[in-house]
Amino acid sequence: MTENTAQSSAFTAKKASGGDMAFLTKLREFSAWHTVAPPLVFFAMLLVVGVFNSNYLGPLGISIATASAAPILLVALGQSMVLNIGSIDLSNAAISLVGAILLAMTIPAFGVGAMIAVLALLTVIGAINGLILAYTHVPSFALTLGTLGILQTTALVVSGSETIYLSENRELVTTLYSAKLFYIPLTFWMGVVVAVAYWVLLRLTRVGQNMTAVGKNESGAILSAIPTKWVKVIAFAISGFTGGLAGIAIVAQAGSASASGLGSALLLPGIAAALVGGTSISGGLTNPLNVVFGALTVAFVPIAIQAIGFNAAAQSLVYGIFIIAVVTLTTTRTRGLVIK
Amino acid sequence: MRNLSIKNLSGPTGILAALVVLIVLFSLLNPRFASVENLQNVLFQVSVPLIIVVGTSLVIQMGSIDLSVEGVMGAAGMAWILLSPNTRLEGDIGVWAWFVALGLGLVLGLITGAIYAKLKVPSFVVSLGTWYVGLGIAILLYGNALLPSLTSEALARWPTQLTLGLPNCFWLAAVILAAGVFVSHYTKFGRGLMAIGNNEPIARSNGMPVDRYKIAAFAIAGTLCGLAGILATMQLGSGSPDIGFGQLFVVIPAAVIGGTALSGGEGGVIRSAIGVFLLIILNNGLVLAGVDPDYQSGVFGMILLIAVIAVAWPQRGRLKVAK
Amino acid sequence: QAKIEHPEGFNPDEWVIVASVINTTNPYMISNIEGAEAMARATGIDLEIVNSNNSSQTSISSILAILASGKKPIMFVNTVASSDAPPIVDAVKQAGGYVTIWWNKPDEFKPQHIGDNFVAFQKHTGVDSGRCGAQALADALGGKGNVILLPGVQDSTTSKTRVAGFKAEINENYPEITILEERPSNWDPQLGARNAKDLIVKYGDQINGVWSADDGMQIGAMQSFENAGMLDKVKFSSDGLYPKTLEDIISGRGDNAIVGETFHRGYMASAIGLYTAYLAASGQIVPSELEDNKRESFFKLSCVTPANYEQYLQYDEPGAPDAFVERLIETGPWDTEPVPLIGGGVEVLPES
Amino acid sequence: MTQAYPPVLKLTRISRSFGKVKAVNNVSLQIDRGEVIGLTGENGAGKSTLLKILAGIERPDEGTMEINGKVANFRSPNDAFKAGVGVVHQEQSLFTNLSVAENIEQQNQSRMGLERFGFQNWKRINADAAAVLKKIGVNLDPKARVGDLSFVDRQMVEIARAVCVEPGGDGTPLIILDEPTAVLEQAEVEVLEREILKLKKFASVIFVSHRLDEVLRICDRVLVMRHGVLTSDRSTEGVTKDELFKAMVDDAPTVSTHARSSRPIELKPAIEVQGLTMKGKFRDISFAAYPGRITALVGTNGSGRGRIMRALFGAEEFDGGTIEVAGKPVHNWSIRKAVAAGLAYVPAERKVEGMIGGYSGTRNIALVHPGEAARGQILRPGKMAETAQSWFDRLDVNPNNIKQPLDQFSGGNQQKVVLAKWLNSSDLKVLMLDHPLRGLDVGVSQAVNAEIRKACDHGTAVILIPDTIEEALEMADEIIVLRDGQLSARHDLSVASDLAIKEIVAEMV
Ligand SMILES: Nc1ncnc2c1ncn2[C@@H]1O[C@H](COP(=O)(O)OP(=O)(O)OP(=O)(O)O)[C@@H](O)[C@H]1O
Ligand SMILES: Nc1ncnc2c1ncn2[C@@H]1O[C@H](COP(=O)(O)OP(=O)(O)OP(=O)(O)O)[C@@H](O)[C@H]1O
Ligand SMILES: [Mg+2]
Ligand SMILES: [Mg+2]
Repeated sequence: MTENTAQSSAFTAKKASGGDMAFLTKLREFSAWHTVAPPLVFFAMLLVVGVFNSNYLGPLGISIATASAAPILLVALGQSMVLNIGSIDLSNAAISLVGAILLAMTIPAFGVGAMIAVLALLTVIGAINGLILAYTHVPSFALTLGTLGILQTTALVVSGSETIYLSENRELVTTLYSAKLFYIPLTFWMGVVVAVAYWVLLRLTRVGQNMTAVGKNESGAILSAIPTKWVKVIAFAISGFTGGLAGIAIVAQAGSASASGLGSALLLPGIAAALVGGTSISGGLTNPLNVVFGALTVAFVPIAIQAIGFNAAAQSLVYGIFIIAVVTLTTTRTRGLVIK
Repeated sequence: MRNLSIKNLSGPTGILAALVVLIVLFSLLNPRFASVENLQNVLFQVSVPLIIVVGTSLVIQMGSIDLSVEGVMGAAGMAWILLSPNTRLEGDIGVWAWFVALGLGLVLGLITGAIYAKLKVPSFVVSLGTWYVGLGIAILLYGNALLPSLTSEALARWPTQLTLGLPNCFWLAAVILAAGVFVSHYTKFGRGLMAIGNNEPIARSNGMPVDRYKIAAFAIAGTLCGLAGILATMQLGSGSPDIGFGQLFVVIPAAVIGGTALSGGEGGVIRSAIGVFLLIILNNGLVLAGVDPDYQSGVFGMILLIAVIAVAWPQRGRLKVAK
Repeated sequence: QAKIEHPEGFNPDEWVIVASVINTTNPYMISNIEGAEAMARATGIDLEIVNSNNSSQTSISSILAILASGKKPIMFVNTVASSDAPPIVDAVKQAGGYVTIWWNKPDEFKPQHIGDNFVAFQKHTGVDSGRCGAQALADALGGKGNVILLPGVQDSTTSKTRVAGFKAEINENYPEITILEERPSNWDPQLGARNAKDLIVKYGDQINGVWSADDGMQIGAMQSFENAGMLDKVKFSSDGLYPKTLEDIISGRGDNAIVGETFHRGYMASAIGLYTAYLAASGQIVPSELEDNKRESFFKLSCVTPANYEQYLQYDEPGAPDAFVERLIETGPWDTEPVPLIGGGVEVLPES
Repeated sequence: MTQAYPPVLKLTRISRSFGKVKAVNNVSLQIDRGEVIGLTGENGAGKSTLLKILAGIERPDEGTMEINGKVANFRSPNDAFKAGVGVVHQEQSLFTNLSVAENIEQQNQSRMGLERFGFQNWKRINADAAAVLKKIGVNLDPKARVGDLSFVDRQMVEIARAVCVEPGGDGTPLIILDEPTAVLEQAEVEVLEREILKLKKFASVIFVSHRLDEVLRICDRVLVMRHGVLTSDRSTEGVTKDELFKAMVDDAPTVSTHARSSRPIELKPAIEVQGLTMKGKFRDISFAAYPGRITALVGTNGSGRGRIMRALFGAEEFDGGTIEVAGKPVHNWSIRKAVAAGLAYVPAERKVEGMIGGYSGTRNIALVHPGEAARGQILRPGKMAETAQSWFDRLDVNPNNIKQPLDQFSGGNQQKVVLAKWLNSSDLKVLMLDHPLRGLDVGVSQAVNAEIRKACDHGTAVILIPDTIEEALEMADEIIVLRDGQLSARHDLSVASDLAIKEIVAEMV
């Protein structure tokens, strides 16, 4: 999806210096900006809210922000791994919801074993997405839209349209949410660990290197004998796996799960978080560590709105404006990258 | 570069074939599917997404995406009904309601386009933002007074009334569709969008007013969403901020299935339109076939998968790039 | 204009009244808000409205945001989904507040188990609502005919109980009424309209009656039947008696198409919920000492027909919410007409 | 040259820098009516940048520019176009999803008088395009989709587009061709040369090329740039290649003549094909490539060389025939198997297929054969940098910055890195190169050729698709000639003493 030839860099470089808005040109020239922007923007928001309500500057603010961010973060991490290879996974939020339901059903009986089994299953589901993409060349958007539908049904049918409530082994998962380390719930730490892991994967392993290569220039990758099919399968498997972790975070928070309950609206926030975290929607560019702050920002927007005390009816409007403002500040504007 | 270029993944032939297969299938499952009422019913249902998809595909052809559909529809629809004869009994300004509502759509589109083109923010997120902005406007307009519904029979009936056997709302959609085809094939602007989608840097280096084209495309999309919002409100007979609910996940898939590659530069209005028909008929057929509601979205997904795979299969190749 | 005398040692400034609604445009939600406003006026305590925007996550996050303000919440929550209840209750408990949940919670998640901070779970029983609709519709059809059903969101308890009630009533008392098909329409008027249209095509004039799980979807459905020119041949019944529905009943739209409704008001729900929570917060009741059906409570809803709707008009007069709160304060949360407590526990679905 | 007219182009003290790089440094020159000017210089000398300034793509930092006597400061490519400057860019700049006609008429629809409403008059567009194509003697269907054309046809479309310019008044068009011949084959180059001489009649031409004899053959005057500076500007009469070399590079390259490997043919072939066939592209191709020998595939474009090579590399399915690597026949052949078996392929379309532009040199080199730089899956950044650095030094890649994204390098240096990527393999059996010197200057070409030979001497079999037959003669031990998909002749140069170019051309067409 990206045209990033030397030539294009020449042209857009000119564009930059011929720039539209002075300060944005500055941003663009300060190429490191997109790596520092996500954290900066998040803490700026925190500060602003803190002005209205000092409690947010303390541990409380952090713990609330992180608590609500955890599921979004995990979904976003999976999504950014897929975006990084130049595809998109519309089904990963649905995967996490199915995951949450399965977990809620199986944990009472099998405890930790259930978690492992479910994670494995969801990883396979993700991998299947990848396989179909790799071997049929269906555009991932259409493909995962199809799987999305199937998973929605799965969620309904598996849960028997009921809300599955964890009675046995409840604390086994809920502690992940209630137990805090430095005021931050374990579910969020889980996300942080995963982010670090994926960072390492992308920067320090061949698979990771190949993934980014595919995202930057698939033709080049193919002719460099990169196993592009595997790369795709793995990326989507990762998306499925991370979706499963998101499922755990959901169950941990709700102590129950249902097809239209918590986690049923994670798709768009997830993608938004990935983008706010500096991931390029055209592929070949992501930094899992920044996605952490992307997720925090996206999750914090509604909190901020509530905390600043906007009228309930005005909240959607403000939310929209926030999102645009935030992304305007955080988008990657690397030289030669065509913004789509 | 031959087999390396991202080929339009589904020729209109492929998608048309898929459509025909569906129609035959559903007709077998339930004879009423092929009835005249159902034809009118389907045309009634496609008209709103058809109008939207014209704008959507213009935007996607240049490699961008517009998620703001539902929000813009809500805002425009709400503005329109509140300014038309409705049960809240105040604020009827007659035909001006149309101008205001469409203007609202236009402005929202302009905003999206301007932020995208000038501030270089990915259209995906900008339009996600304007989605909520539009929704917010709708909610504020709605306030907490009682639900406004059309009092003018003429307006409420217009969409369903038949002209030459087809419902008016479809004729409206057809006109928009024709205009869309014209724009994208017979205007410098339309071709420009294709060029931008194919290779933006070159478009710039050829001195094409890329930013202006981008903004214009989003403005058109916004206006059309506005129109769709009005039409949907008419069809429902009463206003709701969520009037556009679910439309986004009809029009974008429709465009994609129709072969308008999200990477831009491929596909076209007609193909997307076929995509719309495919999706709407799919849903309509599933209901008529009496598929268990629990399984509806699943069956939907399955058929969608099979359709796109069938269409993409022939284009497989070693050096094929699949995003 | 009611005014509450706070008991000794209760300082209103330490508290905040919170009403969490699913959105701000559905007439029922708007009514929820009105009830909360009335309560706030009566108690002189600040009010915070939480707009969940139909998203569980937003709902929970926003509630957390309010808890961060430092004040202790007296809270009414109309949950987006059952699974929201536990995290919300936990948060309120930690903040030392008191919450009443309305409509949705997991059955196994009981106030009795959680403690005093989860004051009560309250609802109008869906089964009764379904039965009301069934009776009205079936009687209007003279006990014979074919009906279609438009349930709400598939996995919502509210919708499922209402559907179960409807079916049970039909099975038990109206052998000659056939249910042709049910098409869940997600509480969405347009989806209601679309499904209705498809079913019209499918069954044509076989359809004699339409039941919807709430008025929103019925509004959509009626539009489709009107467009198909069948509005005066088909009867409708549903739940909620929205203002729009009331108009249609009064105007006798489509040859008195609407034959049955249920009456209950959002402001009554929020007022009862908040008042119960307030009583707990101000120490006037100790939840753990209440009998179970006051912790998991069913409140009455009334069957409305074109014959008797007038008697409910009073509750939509301007100022009705304040009037209701006034009586609520006199008679207590469990004995206020027209929505007194009628039972409790977990709603059991009748066999059908 | 009559001086009645103002000069077509007059540059005074033009400069343009990118960051530290002074791409164009204080250049002054003048071009008169009907002149054909050759412009040459090393990769990165600043030629393209200078031309981009003329074309209104880049803006000069300093200096003034006059076109047909009018001072010109172009704000956009359109201004340049309207002033009568038509450009064929070095990198192809066509819209692959649009028709030939659309691409040609892309910029100059002003001529259609419908501009104001922006309507497309397809009849008119196609007619005009057809006329232009005819004018430059190319026969292509104006309605054809550019994406479906071969590289060369696309080049022709570029030229057609450039020729469309119509300067106002009695002004003369200035046609700029940035390395147009780089992608062309012998035959097409001749077509193009004739074409340029036709242009002379109504336009002035700037013609960039690294092939000096070409320049000397068709140009009236030749300019040489070095490090952004104009180092020589003289009439082509009586200039020798060596003089130009001197102006180009600080020290004239030592033209090394390659001692043909005298290894016996009995040696086991590294790769051998029998009756290889791909319907409609090539058929019944049989030949073998031996360790330490260079086999050149020559033929006109579309002769199938590229595809044969792609088939050998597993990049395209073939319908019939067998491939044997190291004596063993291969089954369901694929790129990955090929690479595992020690094959390497340097594609003709460097930017799209040869490299990951967004990646640094370090990563590009570690992509296929990381060797030391990876333990199993785990990459070792230290080693990666080391490896990259050693290659950058060995091939002296410029700028010598292993961290810089590859697409910011000039073509020649990119090609060096692409080579390094493959050469980094511990045992390279077969090295296949499709037009490896495309767009490279003399110096870099020497360097690349040297590397190819070095690989050869280490016992790698090389299969080469050269740009020119000279190249083939210079490099190859054996030349295999293809004519429309069939093997038409083969010459073992270690036997055949002196082979005439004419002969081979005859066998090609
Ligand atoms: N957009 C740009 N940004 C930064 N540096 C650039 C840019 N364009 C060109 N350069 C640098 O300017 C110098 C001249 O580049 P240019 O492309 O003009 O050389 P050239 O003579 O055309 O080389 P070649 O023969 O390979 O085409 C090179 O060092 C190049 O790296
Ligand atoms: N599959 C392909 N994808 C992209 N480019 C290709 C492909 N096959 C050939 N080309 C390029 O297209 C041009 C013409 O290709 P074609 O196969 O018709 O002739 P060729 O003789 O195989 O190529 P060449 O000119 O290298 O001999 C050549 O530049 C070739 O490199
Ligand atoms: Mg150049
Ligand atoms: Mg070639």
